[in-house]
Amino acid sequence: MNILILTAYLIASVLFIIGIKMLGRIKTARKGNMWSAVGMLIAILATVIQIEAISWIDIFICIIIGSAIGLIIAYKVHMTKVPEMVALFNGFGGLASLGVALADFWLNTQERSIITDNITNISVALSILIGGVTFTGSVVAFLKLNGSITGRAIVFKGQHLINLVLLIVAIGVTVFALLNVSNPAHMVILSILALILGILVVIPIGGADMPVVISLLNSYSGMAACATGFVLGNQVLIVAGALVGASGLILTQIMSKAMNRSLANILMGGFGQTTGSAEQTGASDIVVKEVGVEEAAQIFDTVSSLIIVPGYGMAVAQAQHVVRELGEICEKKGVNVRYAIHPVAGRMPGHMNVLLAEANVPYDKLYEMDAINDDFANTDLVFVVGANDVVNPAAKTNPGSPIYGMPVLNVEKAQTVIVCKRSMRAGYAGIENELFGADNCLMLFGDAKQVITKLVGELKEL
Amino acid sequence: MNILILTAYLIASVLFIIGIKMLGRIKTARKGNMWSAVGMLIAILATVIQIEAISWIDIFICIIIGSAIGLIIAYKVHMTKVPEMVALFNGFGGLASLGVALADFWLNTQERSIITDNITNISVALSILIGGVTFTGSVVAFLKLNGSITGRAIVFKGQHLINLVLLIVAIGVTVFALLNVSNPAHMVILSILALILGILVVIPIGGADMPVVISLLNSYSGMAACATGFVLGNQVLIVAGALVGASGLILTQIMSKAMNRSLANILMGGFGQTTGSAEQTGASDIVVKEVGVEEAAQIFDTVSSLIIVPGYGMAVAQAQHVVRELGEICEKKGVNVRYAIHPVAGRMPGHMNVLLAEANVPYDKLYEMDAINDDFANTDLVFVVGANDVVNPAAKTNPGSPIYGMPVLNVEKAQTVIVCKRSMRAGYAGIENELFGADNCLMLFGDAKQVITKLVGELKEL
Amino acid sequence: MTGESFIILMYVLVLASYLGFELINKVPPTLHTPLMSGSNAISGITIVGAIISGNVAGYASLSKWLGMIALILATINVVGGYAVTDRMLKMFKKKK
Amino acid sequence: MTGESFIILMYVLVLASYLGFELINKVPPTLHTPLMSGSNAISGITIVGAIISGNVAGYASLSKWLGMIALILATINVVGGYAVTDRMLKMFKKKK
Amino acid sequence: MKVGVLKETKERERRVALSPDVARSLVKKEFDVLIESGAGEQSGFSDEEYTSAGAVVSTRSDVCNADVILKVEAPTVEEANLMRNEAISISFLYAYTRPELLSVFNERRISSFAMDAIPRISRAQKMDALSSQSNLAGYKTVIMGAHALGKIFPLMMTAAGTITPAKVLIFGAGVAGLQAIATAKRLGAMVEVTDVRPETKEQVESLGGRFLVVEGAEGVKTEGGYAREVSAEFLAKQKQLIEDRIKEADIVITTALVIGKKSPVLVTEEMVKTMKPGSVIVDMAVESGGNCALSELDKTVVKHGVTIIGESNLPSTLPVNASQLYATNISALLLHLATRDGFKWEMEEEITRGCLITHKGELVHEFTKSILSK
Amino acid sequence: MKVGVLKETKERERRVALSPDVARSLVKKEFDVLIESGAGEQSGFSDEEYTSAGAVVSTRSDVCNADVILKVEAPTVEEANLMRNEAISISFLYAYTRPELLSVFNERRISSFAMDAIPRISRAQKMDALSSQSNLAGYKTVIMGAHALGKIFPLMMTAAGTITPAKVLIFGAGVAGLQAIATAKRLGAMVEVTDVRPETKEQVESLGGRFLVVEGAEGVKTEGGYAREVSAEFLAKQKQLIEDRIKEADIVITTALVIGKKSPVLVTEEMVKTMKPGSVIVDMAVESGGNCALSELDKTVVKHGVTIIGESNLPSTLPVNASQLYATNISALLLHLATRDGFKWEMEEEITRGCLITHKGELVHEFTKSILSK
Ligand SMILES: NC(=O)c1ccc[n+]([C@@H]2O[C@H](COP(=O)([O-])OP(=O)(O)OC[C@H]3O[C@@H](n4cnc5c(N)ncnc54)[C@H](OP(=O)(O)O)[C@@H]3O)[C@@H](O)[C@H]2O)c1
Ligand SMILES: NC(=O)c1ccc[n+]([C@@H]2O[C@H](COP(=O)([O-])OP(=O)(O)OC[C@H]3O[C@@H](n4cnc5c(N)ncnc54)[C@H](OP(=O)(O)O)[C@@H]3O)[C@@H](O)[C@H]2O)c1
Ligand SMILES: NC(=O)c1ccc[n+]([C@@H]2O[C@H](COP(=O)([O-])OP(=O)(O)OC[C@H]3O[C@@H](n4cnc5c(N)ncnc54)[C@H](O)[C@@H]3O)[C@@H](O)[C@H]2O)c1
Ligand SMILES: NC(=O)c1ccc[n+]([C@@H]2O[C@H](COP(=O)([O-])OP(=O)(O)OC[C@H]3O[C@@H](n4cnc5c(N)ncnc54)[C@H](O)[C@@H]3O)[C@@H](O)[C@H]2O)c1
Repeated sequence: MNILILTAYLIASVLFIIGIKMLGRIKTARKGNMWSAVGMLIAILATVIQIEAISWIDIFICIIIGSAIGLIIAYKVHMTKVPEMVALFNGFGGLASLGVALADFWLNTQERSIITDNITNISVALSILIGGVTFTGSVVAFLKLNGSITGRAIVFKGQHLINLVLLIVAIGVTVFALLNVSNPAHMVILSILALILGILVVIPIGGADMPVVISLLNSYSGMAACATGFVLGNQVLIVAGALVGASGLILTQIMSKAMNRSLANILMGGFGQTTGSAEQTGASDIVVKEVGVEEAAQIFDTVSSLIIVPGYGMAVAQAQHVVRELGEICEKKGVNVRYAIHPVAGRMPGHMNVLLAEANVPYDKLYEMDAINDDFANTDLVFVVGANDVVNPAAKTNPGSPIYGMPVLNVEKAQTVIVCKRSMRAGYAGIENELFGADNCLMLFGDAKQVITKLVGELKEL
Repeated sequence: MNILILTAYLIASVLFIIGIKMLGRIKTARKGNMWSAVGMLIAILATVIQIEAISWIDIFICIIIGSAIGLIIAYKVHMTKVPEMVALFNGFGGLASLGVALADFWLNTQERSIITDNITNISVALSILIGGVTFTGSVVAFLKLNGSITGRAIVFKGQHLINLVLLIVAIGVTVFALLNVSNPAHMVILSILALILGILVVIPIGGADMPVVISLLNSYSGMAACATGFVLGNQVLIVAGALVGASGLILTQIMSKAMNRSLANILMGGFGQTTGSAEQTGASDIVVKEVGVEEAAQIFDTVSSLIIVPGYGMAVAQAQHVVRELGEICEKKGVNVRYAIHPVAGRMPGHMNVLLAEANVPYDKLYEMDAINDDFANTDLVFVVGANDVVNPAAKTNPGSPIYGMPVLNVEKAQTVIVCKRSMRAGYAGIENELFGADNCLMLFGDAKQVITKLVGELKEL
Repeated sequence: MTGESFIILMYVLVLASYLGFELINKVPPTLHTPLMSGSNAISGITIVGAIISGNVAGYASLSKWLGMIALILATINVVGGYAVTDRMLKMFKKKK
Repeated sequence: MTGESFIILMYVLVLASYLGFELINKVPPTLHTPLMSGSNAISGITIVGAIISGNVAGYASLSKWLGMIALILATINVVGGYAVTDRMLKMFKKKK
Repeated sequence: MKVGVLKETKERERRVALSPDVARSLVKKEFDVLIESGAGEQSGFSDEEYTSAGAVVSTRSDVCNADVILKVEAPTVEEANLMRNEAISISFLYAYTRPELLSVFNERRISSFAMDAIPRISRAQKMDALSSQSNLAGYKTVIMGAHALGKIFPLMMTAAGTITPAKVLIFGAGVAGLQAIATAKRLGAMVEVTDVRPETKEQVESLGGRFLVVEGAEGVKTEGGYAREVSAEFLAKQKQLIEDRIKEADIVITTALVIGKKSPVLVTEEMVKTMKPGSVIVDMAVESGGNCALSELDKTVVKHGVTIIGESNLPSTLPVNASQLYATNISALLLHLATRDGFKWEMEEEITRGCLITHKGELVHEFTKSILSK
Repeated sequence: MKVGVLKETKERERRVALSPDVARSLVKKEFDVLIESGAGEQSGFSDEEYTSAGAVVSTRSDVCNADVILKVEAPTVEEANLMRNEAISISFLYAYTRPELLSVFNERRISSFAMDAIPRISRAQKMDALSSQSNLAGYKTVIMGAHALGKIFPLMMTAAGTITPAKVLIFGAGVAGLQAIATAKRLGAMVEVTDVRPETKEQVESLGGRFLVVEGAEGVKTEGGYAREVSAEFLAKQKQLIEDRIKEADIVITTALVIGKKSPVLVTEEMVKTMKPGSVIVDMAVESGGNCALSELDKTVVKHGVTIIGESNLPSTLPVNASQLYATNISALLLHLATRDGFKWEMEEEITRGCLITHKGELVHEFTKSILSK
């Protein structure tokens, strides 16, 4: 191979690294995606100039068809359907890996009758296996999210046993294939096995866990690409594939942690029902999204307006000093910080005022409910510190609720709400709060003082 | 090369990666060092089994001599001399790289008369250049720290120009060497140039900046090893060398940031004197020792008793909240934290009490002067926050002083005193304070609120 | 493939994987999907393999057709992947 | 060395360097010296090169002598480096 | 609908039922607001302010003729007799203490709502005058105590020696008690608190007070947030604990009320004798008998060297704020019960049911009935 | 040496010159301490406590016979006549206001030291009774103001509406002024401060107060920490600024003293008229003429709807702490001037020179001389 081409691949690899790194931080994510796309372009160009003239047209036609389909899907799809689109794209990637490996194998063994070495053959088998699982797995995930098949976990007895048997068979077939390279049937059988396995593995996982599954399958497709790289002896495939494989695994880990599930738990299937966070939520059956301190810090770092809503929990935790500190740091970062004081927050009139005055929060940052309630809609982030009843939308929407008719803060109107409390336990009024399950609401569990102290630490580093 | 050996090298590489990663965290550092040592052992064994029987004895003798010397130095050296030892070891590493490259070059061009390719030759030249600079640079650093040559920056006119010229000459020589591979003189000349350059580059840097320089030279020695890896086509050298090169650079960056200096600044030389803070100290001719926030944090981290002495400066800076936070963090680390309140600290009776009460410092942590004045002698660390007159020993020792006869806090009796104030300006009484020049006193300059906020941040990370 | 060149590729694999682990540590939940989508696009690098596989003369060979199908799929993955990621990320622009 | 194997080595170099950058981000000041010392020991990996260089028959050749000197120096660096790092780190056991 | 506001006639009462601001908001909602001349004077509201708010300043008899009469204190029998038949009266009533007034109401078919009987449910918080007034009272107890004490509150380390912080002992962590804690803490005192309801521990601590835990005793029944019944065992153990702590106290503030009953005596004469000379007791419960055995209604007395303050109407010493808040409370209730066209009389609705005392010539309030029938 | 402590006779004076604790420390140093029976009663110190501290409780005439007579207030002429010839008197004197007393002292060759004339140098801080007493006074002004005000200090957002914080305007950021700032801030008020000495800005801000800067005017002379002379231009500009701010204030506290002169009138009748009805003025300078034109000595009056408190002896309202601190101050001075065997009479020593007023039948204090000779 030409040294220039190899260098181009090297550059592409570096761009992928940079791209992934930048994708992990809100401020740089878009640029990161762009850099990685540039890397891809370089890799494609470097490849295209190698191809023989005779195939030019074929290849360009394929690329144009693929691009057109890709673009149409990408721009037509409704924003809410993005996760299933990602699943589908990912499946295509897996299938492509399978295809490439099979094509290379066929070319060598059948068309050119070369006896390929074992390293290559193992790589082919891995490509096929991982690529196939990725493909059908992703398609099932797509269909589940899409609603075409039920999002519920489809569980039957002996499921894990069947999967295990299938896997053993696949390994057996691979061994046969290695021993008998000239017979292409083994690889074809392996392909079919892989496709079946993909379906069976994802079917028992519930719809709520699909994002984690997709992330895992994404990691798989990286591994498939990596295996394909070994098939072709191509470093850029190895680097890119390995990057995606590894970072995908970590991401999967992070995501399942954010859902308070262990990865193993998810993969064993049968979970992923909406009862996911049952133990956390106590008796509640509201499904919440949890957020870690680090991630929360990143969110704080991107907003330009912040309203802090203190409640009785701030008083219990004696978190007023750290809350002030948090506010000050955000202000230093140019954020417009205000405090919304609900008239009955806490356990005595003026409870929040006493504490915030003690912590030296200037009076002019404190807004009474009526003065600020219309501003939530224009606010990037609301941080609810140990408040519960006073931000419960049931007071407005649920005439059966004991707090119906009490004026409450419209925090749910903000772009994002982060709620800091220790658990899903109720507040003074003893009722559930649907805010916590809202789409734009993230729960930051823990004692307010401890958690916010950490948050402040993280924010200082950003 | 045998595939097993290559695999061994790969394992060694991974162990180095793990080792460096673990070395960056206090809890894992020792294990990290061990893992990296295991990696080294594996790499050495994998190499030794390749050598021909005829050289066994030579090589073992060399290894035994080297090990003996290394161990003796490592265990004999006094702990306070560790930095210079590291410098010396590092220099040896650099010289070894130079030696290996030169040996390989000599072997090929002179003894075997092979015409080596340009990539190899460039690698040899880089090895020599970097290795040579590392060696003499490290030796100079060693001698400076050792006191064998003056720690002061040795500066003369046109220094940077000379270095530049030398570098250009070195590049020229390299080009000649490439054009004329069979003539070894060029490489020898290059070696000499490199050795001279190493001396000249480090000589103008002051003793106080030496740790940063050593870290940079350490990074260089990694690069030299990396270049040697290219000379020999050996991946483990490349990986290990690149790791050290890159992480060393980052570490250098971190260290120079911790000293509040830019790396460029340090490398330009002429700095690193102890007069660094001359402009800081205003008109006073008391010679003080300055301490940075990070170093201060380290000191806080090691003590088991702390007395905080607040003064009017804490009030001006409104630092009472961060001071409390500092106290709390130290307490969490098991430190016995108390506050010594001088009866006239501040500008009104009870000034400190008002502020500390506002910040929620519990009353039972506050000690009046008479109750705590005898305890300073048994205290590891006193932190004076914006106090001046009330800790001025002149009140006890200098009958001519306007504050003579005023009772003051005996802070100077403590093991270490850190004083936080903005400058060397005097306090209310308008007089100098000899405490600041005391042997056990370190000045932490800056606005109390800002500085202590940083200090708290640092302490949280330790 | 020789054992030696395999090992060197293994170096690349190992280093890249380790790097992959190190690159991602703290990701805010808002970025979970974009990051997944963006790295999915990168995994479309198989497109390079697909181009090479499609680079066979004659439409008779199965490998060519397999390669061409793989190429279309990989292209969809790459182009669609980058485009949809970008669409998502566009919505995060820090409002000022 | 061929261009191709050079490029592959470059892959290794680039990936390892990037990894080096990523591995170190926050180091408490107490660890600055040990980390420096520990990674200095790793840079003693030239010992591998030195062994190879010393692996030449006959004491007449300059390259052998150079290699052997290099080997002694590299060994000092490696052994001394690891030992002194360990000594330093031993002292960090937190006093309670 | 005509809404009349009478000037308060009770001695030491400086509040008024509507502030000009709130009057304005009622006028906007098309109520006719009549106010007796001079009603707001003591709260710093002049007749002009009311006029410019759209209210009509009138004579007493005109105001009495309104459809709804708003007051702070319960109307006197004379005032009730001045009202129209079937008029509506809203004010504090403490109906179970005023059987004669109720019979006048019933005779004249006057409907009366008691501000003190509004149920303590979430959506009634805006009308909860008990809370709003106790809150102010809690603040004022501390200021009064600080004023009467011959010492300062905060710790102070000065050149002339160290002044130790004052010790404040508070009985009852209800609304007033909590505000007293907050205020005393602000001034730098060390605060200890005792209460029969265990859940107040957390609340006390959330304000920096120290809660005196009565160990190993149970038996507090609460209803709607009020303490109703306390077991004898608990009280005995509590007393023991108090005897211990009260010797140290510089200021004792008692806020323990048990609704509809005589207040419990928590500070006995023996305890007062053990207190330091010069210390101060502020008894907030003095009107319902007093938590301190020696307190005298509306008097400040010195007994056994201890100053005992028995101010019954603490909110009235902060008339500006007290009237503001009370006005908001009473108008929230009015707007809940009525539109400008008249009252809704939703007899099953919780708040109406909770605070309607007499209606159509009958005593309809269950709790009042149960107490009066005893 | 016999040290005698007289019971204070002035009306409203509740302090005593020695506390039992300090008496004990003098007894330990082998002074004979005589104390008039009942002297400490008002400060909460009983005769028994003094006895057990080693002091001798005696009659007035016995005490007057001591070598040194300690008092808080200046001795009356009668008291001076009861003293021995060549006795030594230590107390507050404000000698320039008491020429007759000085002549009695000189007739009887009594040496007198004035606590109010101790130089404000670092090592004299322990004796600085002006500081220790002003400090307490500063605290009490705020408590008195809060007690008299019909509003609360802190901001409070409650279900019944928001109570805005009280605004406190303080004149003079000396010792008392600073403590007033601290206390008002603690209670949650918004505090604005004006002073003629520019260096006080930083001090005010260090306590969370807002300093009203008089722009573009200079001309304040200070001497030993006291404001001596202020330019007319400055005062004019200051007045303008004040006129603006005082309309908003709920409480005005004035602490501006200029030593040896009538206090400057900072709050004129016109200003009082512009203040909100119900607001409160506490005039700390009332004894030396008052910073407020309408304040009356030792009276609380309501003028133009504003309550004006003119308590002259604020420390005396906190007798426990005030006596403690004063006792420490006076004993520090005594121990500085004398051993148990007698006085040192180091006439060139700064503190002695600063506070010795009459000696051997002569007025020796320069500053007093200069004022009296005018
Ligand atoms: N202001 C008044 O005058 C007054 C008087 C009486 C009653 N109320 C009532 O009190 C309620 C006040 O509402 P609110 O929202 O302030 O309080 P809330 O509804 O009682 O909720 C407080 C929340 O704080 C959380 N929390 C407790 N300790 C915490 C800690 N250490 N760290 C973090 N979170 C903590 C609790 O959740 P976790 O347990 O999960 O942490 C709880 O859900 C209203 O219902 C009001 O009617 C008010
Ligand atoms: N307590 C009383 O009643 C009273 C009354 C009047 C006078 N005094 C006198 O005041 C003095 C009190 O002693 P002290 O030790 O408390 O105060 P001090 O001697 O006045 O010293 C305060 C120190 O704080 C530093 N500082 C100021 N602002 C700062 C900031 N933002 N951050 C960090 N440091 C800052 C200043 O140094 P930089 O400028 O270098 O930062 C200054 O040297 C005594 O001399 C006492 O006699 C006391
Ligand atoms: N949800 C709402 O809208 C709302 C509004 C206001 C108050 N509340 C609740 O109602 C509670 C009662 O408030 P309140 O101020 O009217 O109470 P209160 O005036 O009836 O009693 C004051 C306090 O005294 C305590 N007490 C009674 N006997 C005692 C004894 N023997 N020793 C010590 N303490 C004793 C009571 O427990 C109570 O805490 C509040 O604590 C609050 O939680 C609820
Ligand atoms: N070094 C020491 O030992 C020591 C001890 C105590 C006090 N001091 C200093 O002495 C200073 C004076 O203390 P003090 O309390 O006795 O002062 P003071 O009672 O004499 O005066 C009170 C304040 O009023 C101010 N003032 C005068 N005229 C004014 C006007 N027209 N408008 C506004 N303000 C006016 C003065 O500047 C002073 O700040 C203190 O601020 C302190 O710094 C020093």
